[in-house]
Amino acid sequence: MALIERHQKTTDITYWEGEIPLNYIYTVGRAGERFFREIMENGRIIGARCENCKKTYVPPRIYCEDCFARLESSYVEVSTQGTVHTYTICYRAMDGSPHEKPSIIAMVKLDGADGGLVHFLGEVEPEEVQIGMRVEAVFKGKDEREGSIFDIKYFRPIK
Amino acid sequence: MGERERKAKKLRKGGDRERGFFQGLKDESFLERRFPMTKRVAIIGVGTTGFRATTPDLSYRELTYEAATKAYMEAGIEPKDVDAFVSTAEDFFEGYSIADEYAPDQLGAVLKPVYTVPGDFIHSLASAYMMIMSGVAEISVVQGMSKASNMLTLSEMVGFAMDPIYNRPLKEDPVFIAGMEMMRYLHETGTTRRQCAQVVVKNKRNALNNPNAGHGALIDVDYVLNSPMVSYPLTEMDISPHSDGAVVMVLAAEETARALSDKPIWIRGIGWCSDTPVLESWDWAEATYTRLAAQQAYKMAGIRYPRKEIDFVELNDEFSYKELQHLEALMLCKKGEAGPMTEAGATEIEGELPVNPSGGCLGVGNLFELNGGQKVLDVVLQLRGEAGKNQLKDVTTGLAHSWRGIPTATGAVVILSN
Amino acid sequence: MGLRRVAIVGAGLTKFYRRAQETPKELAYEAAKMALESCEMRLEDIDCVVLGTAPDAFDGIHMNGEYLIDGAGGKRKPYMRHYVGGGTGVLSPIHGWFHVASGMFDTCLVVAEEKMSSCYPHPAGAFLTIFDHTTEQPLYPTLIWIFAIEMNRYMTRWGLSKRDIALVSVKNKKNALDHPSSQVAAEITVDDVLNSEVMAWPVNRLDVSPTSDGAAAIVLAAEHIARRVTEKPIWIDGVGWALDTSYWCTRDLYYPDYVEVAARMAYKMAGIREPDKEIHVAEPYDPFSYKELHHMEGLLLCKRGEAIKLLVDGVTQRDGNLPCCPSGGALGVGNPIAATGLMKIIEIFLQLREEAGKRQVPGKPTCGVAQAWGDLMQVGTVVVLRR
Amino acid sequence: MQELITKEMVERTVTGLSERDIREGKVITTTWKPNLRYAWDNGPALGRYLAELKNGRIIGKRCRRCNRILLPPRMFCELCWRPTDEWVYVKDTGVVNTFVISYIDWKAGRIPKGQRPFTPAVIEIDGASPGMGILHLLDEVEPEKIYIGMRVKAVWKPPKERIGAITDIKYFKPY
Repeated sequence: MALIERHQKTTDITYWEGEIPLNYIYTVGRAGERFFREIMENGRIIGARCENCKKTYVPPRIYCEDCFARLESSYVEVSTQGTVHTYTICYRAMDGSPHEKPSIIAMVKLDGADGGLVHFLGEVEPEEVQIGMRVEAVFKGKDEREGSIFDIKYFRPIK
Repeated sequence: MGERERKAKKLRKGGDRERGFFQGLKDESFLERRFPMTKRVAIIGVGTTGFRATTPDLSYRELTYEAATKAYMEAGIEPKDVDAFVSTAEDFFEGYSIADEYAPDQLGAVLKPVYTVPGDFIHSLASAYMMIMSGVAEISVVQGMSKASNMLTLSEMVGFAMDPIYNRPLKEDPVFIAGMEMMRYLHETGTTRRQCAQVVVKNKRNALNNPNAGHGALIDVDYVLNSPMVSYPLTEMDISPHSDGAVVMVLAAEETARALSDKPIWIRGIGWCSDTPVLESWDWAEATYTRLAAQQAYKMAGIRYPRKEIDFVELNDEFSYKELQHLEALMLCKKGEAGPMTEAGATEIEGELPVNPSGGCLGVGNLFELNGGQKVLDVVLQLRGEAGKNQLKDVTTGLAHSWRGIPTATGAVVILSN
Repeated sequence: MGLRRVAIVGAGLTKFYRRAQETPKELAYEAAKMALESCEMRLEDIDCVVLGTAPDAFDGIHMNGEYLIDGAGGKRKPYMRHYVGGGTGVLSPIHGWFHVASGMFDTCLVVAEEKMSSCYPHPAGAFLTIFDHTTEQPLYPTLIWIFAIEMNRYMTRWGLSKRDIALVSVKNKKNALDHPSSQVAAEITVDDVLNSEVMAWPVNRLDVSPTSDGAAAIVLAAEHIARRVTEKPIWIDGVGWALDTSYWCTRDLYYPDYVEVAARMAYKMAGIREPDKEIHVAEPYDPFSYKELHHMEGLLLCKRGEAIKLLVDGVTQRDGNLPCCPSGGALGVGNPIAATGLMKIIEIFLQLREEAGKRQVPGKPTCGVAQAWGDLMQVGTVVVLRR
Repeated sequence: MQELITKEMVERTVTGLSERDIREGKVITTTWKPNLRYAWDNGPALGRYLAELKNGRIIGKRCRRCNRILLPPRMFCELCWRPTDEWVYVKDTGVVNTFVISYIDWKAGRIPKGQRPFTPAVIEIDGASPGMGILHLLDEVEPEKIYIGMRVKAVWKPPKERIGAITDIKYFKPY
């Protein structure tokens, strides 16, 4: 063995506790700023269109990730309705604590876009959710919106 | 003095001038003389501490020191013979802001060329491989270490890797990403949860015969299906538990490798690739990153029919469905075939294409950035015929694959031959 | 496969700001896009991408390398990140060089990005956790302590005065006036430096480089490609890097051994025997004023303890015999850690191509060296460029 | 004169913000407080080091090959690449190798006026090999009177308050 001396008793074993104590404030960037302003002011969702690759990115970016074209002048409106591309029923929060009621998270592909949003589904029971289900965004009241992903409360099935 | 040691000593006696850094680099003919197109690189020494859920008696330094001692002993070298070192670390997994600071001491690499690759172990291996190929080093060392047990808030750390604007604010256990991916994968390929559960059963069973593995168990499919749900359709047993451990490997260029080692394991092909990290742009069913990485590795190795030419595979199975998804992405079977293949036992040790004979992440434990290290290690042991009870018969070519875990879409592949 | 000559063919740089609105991805994109445009290449011409970014603790994203993939142009490409703290920027072209020189790839996009402003209450807080968690962090050290500790040792060893060392700040901040990206360029005097507030004696406010957001990128190509892409390829002729022990208190800090080891490695590879004569322009890393002098000695550009003479005599001015930090360096242009290192590489690249505009050093330089430092006074990374 | 990267090109790339823009919400931001907590295993070397600090003693380890007494102790000598040999108690006195007078804390905030600045130093401990220093704080001395080469001695916490940490030494003072 590589060490010639080891702990011989369990009671000798110790550890040292610590943390990385930092806070963060993230700006949402040039494209993010447009995206959230559009939601806050008009309740609309925009994407960025790359004519070269025939792709519409939601959330929008200032660049096309495939061809690196600049997309800042080609933001387009996309629908607030879409399709559940995939989903899951999640039983735990990020800190590992169990949810009282499991949450439903879905990747919603918005109509007219190649991308979409990863968000909660609401007004639906877990067993009713299916891939391919049609859903629409439910926005917060205009004065409650603050420029976060939760300006969209959740997506709900289109009745 | 044994034959190998004599060779090693002779080599060392020549000193750095013989095989060290770049002499005569400006001399153009030197290029052809010293770097024929057939230059090959081999793994000539591996060392590991084994993998256990906790390692409370050793610090990260001592863990790596132990693995390094074994690797150097196997290769018949001392740290001063090594030209360059690559360590593998991610800051928040080590608990430092600049984790690479703490790499050199325990490798014997003080005041030597060392850097860190915050990627998978196979990325580091590729980096060290390129170092040898470009002539900077004749012998290089790769290190990886996991102290997963020391991270008290592991799920928050993984969650900290998500996009801070669009995904992280949901504040869900990051495993939800795997849940969503599994759902789409099952939907598109027709694979069943039962087939995924079979992966868990197989890998945990394989791990029982692997003395390095920390999470072996004998369970059945129903046990997996009935374990608590974490993120439907993913249950607790579908997720690999984590482990601690360290792996150190010694790489050498052909001539040196032959002089130092009786059983050099040759790197025939290596590839790595990243798909977009933006969840909204993922395709959710296919592991494209693995397919592209594999293509690069196959091309390099001159492999045209992977299923025929690859004898066995160690691939990333952090989640049960990932083994199936990756098996398809490696082009070892068609889309949707991996599930039925597993159910029929073709991926068992005695099957037609053994997959994860070591026990994989599900049986050995999730080692985070060291995952690839465990895979390469077990491929090397198999090819050398040192895999103990899990030894496969007549194997000559093995593939090791790794994925960087959620929420990434980055994979790496290496093909090894004896 | 074998060893091949590798050249830098294109470069891009963002403006450096204390706080940028752009996300880290957007910063990386801006630099990468400019680099590609500078050599008229498209993303599809790029075989692989190499990324340098220093602590994740600044950007505030775990596995920051993975997060940056699409912004750095790495989607569906072989993409690898490397890391040696503050030395990351100059390690970037070294790591890119492996990719191309090994014969694995023909072209490589090298991107370095840092967004420090996300970290609150102050980015310096991230440096607490670079110290040993058990034996040092409980004392709540800061990065400035360790610099001041080193500066004090350096000054005492050679009997230097703060007045002389302050000239580095004066020179670099002035040089930066001509740099398009500069964040803190200014015409200042030695007295301004000495009268600025004392942060940690012997370090004053104006001895310190600022925290910044920014990105830089270069394009590397193998010889056969480089000659087609540009008439003025700049060759990477020597690379070196070294890491010293993490027990930093056990070293005498007056001299940077790690830089010397790295420099010797790079010089040997480039066939340089007399660095002080053969190198025409240098970009030593200057996050703190004394560091430029410290590193010049480590780079063997002068004898130990004599860098100060070159500085006082004006030899390291832009029109001197050995211009050091003609860009303005970290002190003048700004210090987005990894991007600073690559900015220094870009400066040498521009100087050797004689495309540095007003910053151009006279005398048609043919050989330059860039260097960065990092970690706990541990890392030296050195690149020798020639035209 | 030719210029590859011009001011016009660079200006377009980044939008500069001030602290006020962020504080007053002129740009959209999200915030996050990560919860990053660890329990690092000490292992035999640091474990013993901390345990001895609790006893009011400093312990090092000798490497017989290079004949250094290593501080903090390690299970292996990083230069000789071999396991270290015997444990050695060293003194709690030493010499200031280099020092700082710091007016800022770890968050880069200025210390309040009138408060004594921090005076951290690298202290070469007596009994360990020359140059073998540790980082600690100095006190009970005017900052201006500290000099390189000054002899200092550890001031320990009372035994009951010690927990087995580097902070069991409150600071070093001249003696």
